[in-house]
Amino acid sequence: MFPPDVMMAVAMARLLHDGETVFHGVASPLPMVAILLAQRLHAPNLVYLNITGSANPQPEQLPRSTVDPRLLRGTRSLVTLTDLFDLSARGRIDTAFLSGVQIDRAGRINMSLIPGPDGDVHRPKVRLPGGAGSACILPTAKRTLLWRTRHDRRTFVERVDFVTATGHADRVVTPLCVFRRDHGQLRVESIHPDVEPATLRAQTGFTIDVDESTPVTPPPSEQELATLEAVDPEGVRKIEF
Amino acid sequence: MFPPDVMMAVAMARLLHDGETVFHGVASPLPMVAILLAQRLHAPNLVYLNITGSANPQPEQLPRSTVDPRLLRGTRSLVTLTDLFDLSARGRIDTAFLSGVQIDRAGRINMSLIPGPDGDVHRPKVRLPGGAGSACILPTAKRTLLWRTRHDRRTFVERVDFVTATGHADRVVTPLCVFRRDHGQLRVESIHPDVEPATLRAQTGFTIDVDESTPVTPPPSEQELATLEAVDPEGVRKIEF
Amino acid sequence: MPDKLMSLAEAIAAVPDGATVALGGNTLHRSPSAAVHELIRQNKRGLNIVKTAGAYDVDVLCGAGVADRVTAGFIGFENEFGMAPLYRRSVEQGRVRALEHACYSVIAGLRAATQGVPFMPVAGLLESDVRTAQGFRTVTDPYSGQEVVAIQAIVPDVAIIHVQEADREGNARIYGTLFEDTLMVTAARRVIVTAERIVDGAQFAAQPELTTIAGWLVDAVVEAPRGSWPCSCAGCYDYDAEYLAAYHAAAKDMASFQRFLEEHVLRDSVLSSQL
Amino acid sequence: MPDKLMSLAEAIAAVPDGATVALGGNTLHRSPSAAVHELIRQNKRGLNIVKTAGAYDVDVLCGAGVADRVTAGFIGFENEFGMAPLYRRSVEQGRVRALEHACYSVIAGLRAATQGVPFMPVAGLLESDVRTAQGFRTVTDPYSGQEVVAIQAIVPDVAIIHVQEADREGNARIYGTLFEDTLMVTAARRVIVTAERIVDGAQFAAQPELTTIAGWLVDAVVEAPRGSWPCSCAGCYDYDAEYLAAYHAAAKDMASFQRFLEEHVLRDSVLSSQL
Repeated sequence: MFPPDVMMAVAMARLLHDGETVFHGVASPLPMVAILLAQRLHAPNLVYLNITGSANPQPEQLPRSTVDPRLLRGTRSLVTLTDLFDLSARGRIDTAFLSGVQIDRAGRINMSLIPGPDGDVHRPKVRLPGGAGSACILPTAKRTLLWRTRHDRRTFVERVDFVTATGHADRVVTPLCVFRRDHGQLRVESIHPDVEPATLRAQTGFTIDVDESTPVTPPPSEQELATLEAVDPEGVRKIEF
Repeated sequence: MFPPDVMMAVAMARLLHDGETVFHGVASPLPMVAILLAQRLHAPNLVYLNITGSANPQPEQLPRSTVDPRLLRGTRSLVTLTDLFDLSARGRIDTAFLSGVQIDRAGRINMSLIPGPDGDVHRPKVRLPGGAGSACILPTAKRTLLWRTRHDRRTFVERVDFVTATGHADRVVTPLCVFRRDHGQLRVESIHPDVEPATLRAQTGFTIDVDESTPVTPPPSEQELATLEAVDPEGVRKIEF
Repeated sequence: MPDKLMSLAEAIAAVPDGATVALGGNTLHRSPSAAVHELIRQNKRGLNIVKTAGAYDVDVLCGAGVADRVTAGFIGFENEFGMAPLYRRSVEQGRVRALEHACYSVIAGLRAATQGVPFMPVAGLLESDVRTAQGFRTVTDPYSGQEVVAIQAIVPDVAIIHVQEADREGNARIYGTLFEDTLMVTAARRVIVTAERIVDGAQFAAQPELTTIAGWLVDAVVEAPRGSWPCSCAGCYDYDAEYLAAYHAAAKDMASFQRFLEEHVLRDSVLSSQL
Repeated sequence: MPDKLMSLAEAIAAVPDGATVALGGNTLHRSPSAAVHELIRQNKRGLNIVKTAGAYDVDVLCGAGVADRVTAGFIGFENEFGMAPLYRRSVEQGRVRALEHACYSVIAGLRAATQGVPFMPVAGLLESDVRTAQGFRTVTDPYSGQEVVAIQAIVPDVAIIHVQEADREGNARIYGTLFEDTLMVTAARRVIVTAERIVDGAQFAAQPELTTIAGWLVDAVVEAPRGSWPCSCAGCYDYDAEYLAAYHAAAKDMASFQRFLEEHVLRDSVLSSQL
């Protein structure tokens, strides 16, 4: 069995296409690793943009914060966050990575809050960090790949308690499976190796179709594993778990 | 009698206050000279901004185009035209210099066109250069000083044929006089030395109050003349005439 | 241009209680932390903090009772440290109001202020509960009839920006990422620049293309070496992971947080101790 | 990133007739004149030229019959040379339509395009006849009820920018004033950069703060030494007053203008003659 950080990084990298413009924001070690991995594996012409404003950086050491100046190394240009949001707003980001504390069946995310009594959003029961750019990026980037390192019924819910963002969610990568959004609903595209369909059903807060005939996510290849080790030798991606 | 380029440069410089933020745009040799003159005479802390995006430049040689890179010399910062218009839009330009091919009694300017038959503005009789920034600056800068090197009845009209811009015109400096806008009307504030009131009346296309009791613009002082010579030894200002 | 160099205490003294204060930097990077600490030492109250993505700066201002509103898209310490403990608790207990934005709508509000217009249309956001929770209105495009979200101008009373280099007139160079700092400078009524180094302005004149902030937009310049600490400052120092871990541990309850504040912020010696 | 270096002819071949084309620079300075000449040589038709303040570039495109619309705030050669003769005559004779803007409303339209919104509110302009002549509509601020002018997005099909230095990926440095060039780059669907010098991209990586245009926004890079001539290029050369005076003299009638075009623009050798 492959550790979830490996499985997720590889599954996320595989979803990226050569030549695309791909963006990630704050608190995104797995997307950072997945993008660098894809660039080395099958997407050498992918344009990697991130919230530091660098393009195709070649970090010497991967940062633990994805707004870190380490992500500037090797870039030939710098832009602001404003420039990146503008890029998304005018439909020029092919793929964005976003996450959610809650993700629902419709691919909507909640990064904001769990409301207080009587649905009070101004005095919430739980204040979450906030969606950062997601409320503007999810509806404007051509597609968004969601990822979440926790797969349980509190995370994958029928309806999010607060819609921080909704839009062009395309896939959701978790430690257990890859969801694909199809006709506005998340469906299991592939289940990771060694995950039981019953486990996946039990851990998901909305009804899913999954059984022995569900495709299995191909296990990481030797080349993927070796490249991942080369890209992220310190295992920075593991701080997400 | 002082040449009009001298009289105008000096009169314009006198209108500037120490500590103000002052802006000029394209095709503005006289404002350029007047601002540099005021900085040396009585306004050392004036912030001189221009369309090249420089601040307090110290040109080695005055350019004949006021968008020229010569106006960058000595600046410690560069901004775009966008930044300058934004500055005006949010009310942070104290004084702007603008001109008009026609200027009317209300201090409105026409830099755009003389309409064709039946007032056709799309197929004009005369196509003028256009107002550049004036339609946005005249209403938003705290005050605008207008200048015009020609003072005749075709220039100073009762009503402009096309209102390129209207707004906070404060003074108009011409080869014959200084107008001040007061209760929305241009009035003669001072008549230049050796100009006859009758000449001024005859050359102005709207009714003005001017007679022997009208204040005379103080003639340039020795210091003003010497400083003007130091600031603009080549007489670049004269290309406006 | 006049000399704007002054002490940190003097610059921060001009920030009134109740002010809307924009802070430069992003999450753990190039925050104006020295100025933030001085806001705490001067016992400011009722500030509305504007930032796209904040971390330590916003959190400690919430914990110290300085901020009572936070206008931001994200407040958190990213993956290494996690949630912003005092921001979270202050909002949940009703001491701080989270005026939650998308980062891009903070930008839109600052743009409206910069451009002297009352509102800024912004793409996206239409179907987000952030919009309804904050009462963001919509406007109809007069050409196409399309409905767009309109963000009201955000005019900070003060923007505080930490930079690597400044001269005494306020011209400043930021190396590395700018984040939204230049937009905050143009949107704000008053601008305070804190700088790792005060340099001779002739250096700026030699290469004005590198000047990030024009001095004529700046009101106060403060020499503040290590002025982002415990956050990073590109080219100068990394964030202080040990301090931030200790901060998180101390933030578990208010008594230990107060002791932490006493030791690391309220004591006069804090700045010099970091030199 | 892919190598985007190509010949001027190849880059300009991708500009379709009828396109909206934004030109960088301002009046007599850093115009993409080599590209403008190539538009004429390739006999483009029906272009809508977008610029805040244009001079030779817009005028010669009007005279050569390439432009039939001009979206700009000012077209003139400033004081030394005066009016733009062919722009003026073309508009007066109905061959070119002047879509007169304020410079700032051109900026507003480019901003709307950059930000992916259908319109941009802009301060001022309300009482200008420019507004009514061009049918600029207004919008009501949904918060205060204030009426503001709304400028429709201006989305250039192509932006052509002349710079001092570029690498083969399209990263570019502009020395001196940027004018509206970076805004044109973000607003446009396609970006052509012409450069005095093609330099090694490693230079850009060494100091990315100096990169004015990010290569990932650029589609084509052309080496064009003296590519602004007869306009100036900061740090490289002044505008060519003698040529511009001759141009003005030739522009007095269409026959002499055609001969001038033949001699200075249509002949293949024009670029090499300027090296």
